[in-house]
Amino acid sequence: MLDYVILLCMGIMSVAVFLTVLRLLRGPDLPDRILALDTLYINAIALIMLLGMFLASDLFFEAALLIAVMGFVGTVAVAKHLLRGDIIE
Amino acid sequence: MSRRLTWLPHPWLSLFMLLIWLLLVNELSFASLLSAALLGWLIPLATHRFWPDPPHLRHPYVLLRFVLRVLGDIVQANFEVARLILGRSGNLQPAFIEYPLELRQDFTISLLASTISLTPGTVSADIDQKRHLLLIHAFNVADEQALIDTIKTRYERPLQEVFECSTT
Amino acid sequence: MTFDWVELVVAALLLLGSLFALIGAIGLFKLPDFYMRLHGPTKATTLGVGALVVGSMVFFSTRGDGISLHELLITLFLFITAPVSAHMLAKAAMQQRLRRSRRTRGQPWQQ
Amino acid sequence: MLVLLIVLLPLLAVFLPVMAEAWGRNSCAWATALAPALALVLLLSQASAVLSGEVLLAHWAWLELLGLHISFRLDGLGFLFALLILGIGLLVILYARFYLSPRDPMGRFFAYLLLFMAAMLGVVLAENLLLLIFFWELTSLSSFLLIGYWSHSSEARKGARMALTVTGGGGLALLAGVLLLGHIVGSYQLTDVLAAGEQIRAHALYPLTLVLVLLGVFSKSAQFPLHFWLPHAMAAPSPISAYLHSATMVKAGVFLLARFYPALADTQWWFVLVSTVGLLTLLIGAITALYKHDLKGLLAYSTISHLGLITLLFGLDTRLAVAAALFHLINHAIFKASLFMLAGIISHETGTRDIRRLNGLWHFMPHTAVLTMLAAAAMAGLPLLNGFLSKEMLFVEVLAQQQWGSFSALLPVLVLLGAAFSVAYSIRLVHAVFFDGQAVNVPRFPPHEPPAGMHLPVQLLVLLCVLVGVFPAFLITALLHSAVTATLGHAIELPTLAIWHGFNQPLLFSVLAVVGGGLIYLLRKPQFRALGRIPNWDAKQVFEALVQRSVWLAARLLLRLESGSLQRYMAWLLLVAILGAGYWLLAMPQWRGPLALGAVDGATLLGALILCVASLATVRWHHQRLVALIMLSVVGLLVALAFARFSAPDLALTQLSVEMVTVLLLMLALFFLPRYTPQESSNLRRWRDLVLAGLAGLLVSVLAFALLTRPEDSIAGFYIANSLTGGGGTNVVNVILVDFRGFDTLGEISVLAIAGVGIYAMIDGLRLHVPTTDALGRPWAHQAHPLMLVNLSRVMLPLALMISAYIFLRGHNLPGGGFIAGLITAIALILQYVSSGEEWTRARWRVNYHALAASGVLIAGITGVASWLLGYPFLTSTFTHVHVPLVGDLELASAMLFDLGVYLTVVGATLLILANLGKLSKVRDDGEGA
Amino acid sequence: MALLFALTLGVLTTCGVYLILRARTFPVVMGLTLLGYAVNLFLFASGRLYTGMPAVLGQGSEVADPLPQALVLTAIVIGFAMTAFALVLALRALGELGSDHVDGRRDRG
Amino acid sequence: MSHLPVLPILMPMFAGAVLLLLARLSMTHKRTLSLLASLLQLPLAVGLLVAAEQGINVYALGNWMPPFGIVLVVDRLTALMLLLSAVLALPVVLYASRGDDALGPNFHALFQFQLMGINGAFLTGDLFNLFVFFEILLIASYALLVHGPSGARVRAGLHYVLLNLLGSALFLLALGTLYGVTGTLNMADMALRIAILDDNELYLAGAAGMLLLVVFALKAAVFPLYFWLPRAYASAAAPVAALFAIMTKVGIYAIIRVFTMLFADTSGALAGMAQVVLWPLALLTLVLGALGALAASSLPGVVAYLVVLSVGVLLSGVALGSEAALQATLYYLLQSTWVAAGLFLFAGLLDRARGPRFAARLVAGPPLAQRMLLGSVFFLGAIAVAGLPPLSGFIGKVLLLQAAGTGSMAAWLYATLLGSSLLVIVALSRAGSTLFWRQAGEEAEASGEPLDHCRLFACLLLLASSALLVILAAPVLDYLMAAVEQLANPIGYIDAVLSSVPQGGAP
Ligand code: NA
Ligand code: NA
Repeated sequence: MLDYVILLCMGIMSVAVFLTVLRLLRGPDLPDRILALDTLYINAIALIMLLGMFLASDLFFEAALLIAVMGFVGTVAVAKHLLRGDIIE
Repeated sequence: MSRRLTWLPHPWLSLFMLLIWLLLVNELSFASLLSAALLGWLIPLATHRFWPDPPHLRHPYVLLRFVLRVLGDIVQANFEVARLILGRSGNLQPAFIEYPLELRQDFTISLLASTISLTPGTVSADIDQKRHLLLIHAFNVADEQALIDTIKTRYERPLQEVFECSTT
Repeated sequence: MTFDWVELVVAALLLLGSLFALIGAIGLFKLPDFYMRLHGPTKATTLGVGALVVGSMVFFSTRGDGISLHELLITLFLFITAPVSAHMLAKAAMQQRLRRSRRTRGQPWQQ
Repeated sequence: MLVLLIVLLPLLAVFLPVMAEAWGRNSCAWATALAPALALVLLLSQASAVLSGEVLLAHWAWLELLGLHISFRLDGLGFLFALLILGIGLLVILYARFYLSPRDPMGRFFAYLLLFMAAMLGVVLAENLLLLIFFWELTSLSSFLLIGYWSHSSEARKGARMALTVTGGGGLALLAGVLLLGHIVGSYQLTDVLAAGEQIRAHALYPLTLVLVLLGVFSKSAQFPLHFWLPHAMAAPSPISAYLHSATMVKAGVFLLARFYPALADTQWWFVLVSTVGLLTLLIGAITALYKHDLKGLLAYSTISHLGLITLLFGLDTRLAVAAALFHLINHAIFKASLFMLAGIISHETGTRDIRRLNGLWHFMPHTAVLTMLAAAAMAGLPLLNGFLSKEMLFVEVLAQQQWGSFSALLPVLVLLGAAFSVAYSIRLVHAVFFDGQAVNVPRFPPHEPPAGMHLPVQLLVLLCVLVGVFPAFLITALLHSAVTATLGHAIELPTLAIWHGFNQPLLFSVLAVVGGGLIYLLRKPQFRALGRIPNWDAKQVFEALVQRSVWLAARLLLRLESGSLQRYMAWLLLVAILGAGYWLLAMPQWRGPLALGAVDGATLLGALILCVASLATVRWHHQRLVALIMLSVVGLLVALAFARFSAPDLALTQLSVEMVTVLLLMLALFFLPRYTPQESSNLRRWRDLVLAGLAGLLVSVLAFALLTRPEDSIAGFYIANSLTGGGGTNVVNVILVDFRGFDTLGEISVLAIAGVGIYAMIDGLRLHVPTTDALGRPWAHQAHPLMLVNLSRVMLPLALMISAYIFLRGHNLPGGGFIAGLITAIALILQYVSSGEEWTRARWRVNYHALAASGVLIAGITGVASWLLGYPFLTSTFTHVHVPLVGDLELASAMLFDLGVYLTVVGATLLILANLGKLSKVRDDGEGA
Repeated sequence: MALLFALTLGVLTTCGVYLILRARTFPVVMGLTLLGYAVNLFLFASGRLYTGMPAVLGQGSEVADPLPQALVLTAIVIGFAMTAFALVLALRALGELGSDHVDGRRDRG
Repeated sequence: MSHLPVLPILMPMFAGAVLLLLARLSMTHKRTLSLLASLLQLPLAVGLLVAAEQGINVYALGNWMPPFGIVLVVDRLTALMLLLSAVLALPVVLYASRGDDALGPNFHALFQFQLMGINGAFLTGDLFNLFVFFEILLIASYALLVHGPSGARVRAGLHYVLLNLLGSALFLLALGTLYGVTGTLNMADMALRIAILDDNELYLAGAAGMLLLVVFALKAAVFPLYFWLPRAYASAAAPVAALFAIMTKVGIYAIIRVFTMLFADTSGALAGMAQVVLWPLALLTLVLGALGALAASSLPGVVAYLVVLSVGVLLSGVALGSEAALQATLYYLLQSTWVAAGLFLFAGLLDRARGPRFAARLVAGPPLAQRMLLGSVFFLGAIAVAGLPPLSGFIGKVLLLQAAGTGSMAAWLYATLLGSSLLVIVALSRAGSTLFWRQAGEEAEASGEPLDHCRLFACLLLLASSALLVILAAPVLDYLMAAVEQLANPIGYIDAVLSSVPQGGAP
């Protein structure tokens, strides 16, 4: 039963990803795209965790964790770039 | 700026790190405790220079209560925002609100701003340290003052109690 | 039949999480201005991933390999970082002087 | 041995004159003369043996495989030439001692001369044909130096280059010819080649071989149409002209005709080619000589003409003609050398070589005048002088030849014409210079007789002209006989050499030549006028123009190819790769292999779609760089997800971290770079690029498809089976990285460290314009370090370090390892740079990243070396399980230490790159630190 | 799956190559990054595709081919080093030649 | 056991790392260290050369036996190439130590890493490891190329770097395909596996082989992939350009190694696949190199094109394919590398002597203090590089022409090689007479540096190798023949590699 639920959840997440990608492509402004990218990272975490559960494998945890870290660093850096141009001052 | 070089510069941080390590290795054994203690001691020691004025945790219990309250608020408000998002967006009343800060320490202000952002419906958009103002963007707010009051009582005061000497 | 009961909880949590993630994405997709869109993902995904994390914890803890709590770290991380991301994005948006919905009261600040 | 010495002595003595120069000019000359004198003595000591027909061989095997041996032969032909080279060489040394002015560096001059002499001796004495080429090219090189001796003069430089080009080029043709000969005969030894004449002439490659050899001959001996370099070589000092351009080097060509005679001659090819070229050269040279106003120019064309004469004789292809050719060769060497020396004396004393400015020198230089008259008479072929005898022989042979069929009668007439012109220019040489008015135009007045040392060699040579002319049989027969024998390969009966053969046809021709020459000279004025109207094209200018034109054309061609456009280079590279690989792919019978395609699930399909859309979006928005960068990070994220999806968690982790660092890097760079890419490519180029890109994509698709539909049979099983037992870890990927293929990893961290160092070096001293507004022209936000970011990123540091430690420690058994851990650490630190600034971070984190990266490489390397101590190869790993009370089993693996090296390098290099790049904005445009 | 994977690689390669053929350094570097992704995925695929069987012992009976994974890991890191170098070189070119054109051509005007 | 085979890689690596670690060390100490490390390469190379006479030396890194672990293989060819790099490195470091190394930071470390990469590429018996070493030598060369400030250097460097990045991508594509088809990375093992592929897989391997060829050809600088080279080499600092003289040879080595082993006669339809393609390209390269030398406007430019020309010569030898042709190729390879390096150093010397206003451009310059000396050195180098007697270029050229036989290939080779030689003579005599015979007017003041004898010595060391190669031609050619016979018999190599046994017990 759980397998089907997980698959269903993955389906839901796929829709979420799809919408996010639409925003990413549509913009219209840079902050919109960055926000969409950030959301995509979050969605990726969700998908990875679902995949881990689907495969009953614990090996995906680190990937999820790392996506969280990297998504943050990326978003902050691009935002800083928009604000100040120079990300390391 | 205190630049003590002690054997345990940030005890709370060390404890925090210890917990994190145990979470990471996902097991509780003597070996993992030992390594957790070791890293919990080493890493704050190695990075203490990055914490020029560490926050002083005065009332851990209040903090715990605060955290639980915030978590509850997050869950509750999430549903509310979900409803708003799924509903007609034409009726929404967004607003930029200038929130007068009572907190004075950087770290605590950051915590407050985070808390505000984490609870649905509000985002800390900017901080003005000179004027002691916090710019909040609210998703849908009818009464701005009510929102300010809520934040003040539910979040700012407790944080002040935990980390800062009460200025009043 | 405790096992089934656990499965039920996990399933509910996973569905909850996924749906909130979806709602966040919907918000991102349909809300009229950037500042409002900012609320979608940063809110909904905290609970979305949060629920997934709890679901996963329950899932792995009941597999027989001992309690699994490390997923909590993901949520911890997101809780620390999401407000900063949102803050930085809001500042960037204000610096870029993005259009905002006409119904918005108050003013963004000069950067 | 002795033959070798003859060549070697001048060669070894090359440095003597340079060293002796310090002791004065006389010592220098003596030092120079020493080696040739010794060599001459050695040569003469063999005279009796050689003249009696003996062939002396000296052979040292050297490069069997190449066929190149140190192998010399001294036979009659070689003896004759060596005698000329050494004898005239010694006279030239004497002459030059007085000719060179004190300003001219004498040591260098004599050194070049000796070098040339040795090369010449090598050519005429070589038994091995490759050795001959060796020396042949050496004569070209040394003559280049000699002609260019007065390098300040443009004439000399251009003349030298032209001579080198023509003779060097001829040498290359000769080389090809000799290689073909060697191929036909199977040996480069002259003895073998000469014995294989029949075989050579019958070979299909004979015509080609002959043409190639003749090209060498004609270029060196200045035969039409390769003659033009010789007059310009007259920019050389007169002793050089006397030596190289009359007596020796130009004779190297005809020497080859003689040397190869048994191997190559006696065919229609030979006859037609050699005699025609010889005749044309004879005529053109003789006629042109008359009209040259430069004294040495006249002599140069005369030389060309006489060389043509000799060539013609070889071409006539009869034994007696060969004898005549060799005889004239000797005679010409003697009188022409003396004439060049005389020309040198005249220009030396008067300051000019222009015949039109030289008049009436008889009164000032009677001695010189007499010598000139005698030598010129020999050149004109007047009786009692050596030139007369050989010219008689020429007439005999010309009149006898029948190979030209109905045109045979024409040949004597043409030769007579040449002879008449020869007489005419000889008269002009004497009359116009020594008589014909008063010496009023000469730059140096009054001219004097030169020092006796300059006259002495001329006197000796002129004396020889007379002696040979009067007592030919006594003086020359033996020498000539042995030379002819050596040339033909067998002895022949020579006609008696005597002054008087009675009234006969040749004598008539001689008389006609003299009379005709006189007439031509008398009627010279209208000829000069007529010639003056013909545009005078100077070979040197033509040659220079030709070279310039070639240079220009080459430059244009290369500019088209090497347009300096990277886009075109890239397109070439892609095109070549696509064509090369595509060729074999198209040859494949079937792209699709036996495996099923495999089902596609929805999430993967969506992922693939987003991957495609995001990469297309990167292209679509590449003009808006930041947007493209965001799209690129989407691609990176999806690639990481793909790795995770297809069972490669290590790769997913690495990809995520590397991608983040890359994005940070791109953003750091984007600050300085323009924010938008201008629209530059034409539509055509865009289409071309699109086609190329599409083909490249197709190529990769086909390769991937072909692989994925085929079963795998790989060595992977070994790693899986041995990972735990042999490498002590359960994460096979990590065990491969740090153990099975640890050497790759060592190389890889070296790459990272080098990149860091290289980037540091590039940033060092770099000044870039720092933009003051954003892409939309708005000023930057004033707050550099937002409070929230500062405070929360500090929390991130210990957290990230914790994760880093965790990833590092578990790497051997579970996904993770030094790389990923290093990258996480680096990113956590970079976050500090981003949030709090470079200075703030540097103040708290005083680490020399160079040293950090280096120590990583060192630790990894030393870990590898440690295995030597146990007698194992580099990087042999070891691990052990230690039981610690309470803690339990602990695995200690050397691979962990290696991984630590990896970790440190990654941290060091990444920060070296990013932190330094971050610092760049601190260096303001004006060079002041902000 | 094979076809999908192959086609995706094709698109990725096409995009990367097209950008590599642009005239400015930044798009070229982005193109190289894209191409790098494609190439890494390709190298990875040379060990064939596996679902849910990471090359970690003790997790399942069968595991993916670990060797290409190790190779790709090496290739990723090397690729990063190279990209970084190219990018900084582009900056240096900007500094010394005053242009971000790949041929160092100065912008008109 | 003997660890000799790994030392040519480790020594420069450790030297480079130590130089980085002790970055604050004085320049003198750095120079000493770098010189010492380079000097040690010589006995090492000789030792390996001697060892190679005894048979093929296989060193299994990590004690993992091939085909599973990475092996270093020292056969005669490898030993020869190591000697080539060792002899090259020492004079170049010596030259650089007289001041060129101070133009930018970390020259010596980069130099040592570059040597590490070059030696590794020669030594490795593993295809992926070859990729890694290629990357090492490339990244170091990127950094060295832009060593010292110069706009031209950066421009050329950008082209060089970006092209090679694309090249690296192609290399990985080829590697992936070959691994996917054969399932192995060890070259010896791969050769065996290619021999038993079915048609489809064989052609896939053929596609990969072509990609490899393109990558190597890019490194080797073959038409139409050499276009980046002239500007890059001509603009590099003198010692860097001199070191780069060996870079194209790494590409040629790789072509020889890979295509005599993986795509040998046993590979069915793929046998000789490289030769067919290389033949016309090599001849074109040869001709264009000569034309370039004629058209170049500076001495380094001329030498750079001569490097291109030498590539054409070498690859035409490879394309001829016979043992004699390969022998000629190897001989020519030795001499052309050293002489070109010597000439690059000389160009640097001249550049300094003439001062920045004239540099080594082919224009009349100021009066030179040591005109005779410099002129003579140039003359020697020119003779050597133009293939004129009595120096080694001549022998190399004759060997190659002899190896060509008399067929139509020979006709093409004769025509192009000899025709190019003539162009080179014209080019070099032009260059020489302009540089050493012509003088700019009186106003041209000498602004150059006085001649540095140490630099001159370094330059002469390299040029002298040409004479040495003539004197020692007989033993050298014997060695080369033995090396070529080893190449022609890949089974011997394969056996040696695959039959190696672990050291000690189980590790
Ligand atoms: Na006159
Ligand atoms: Na910066």
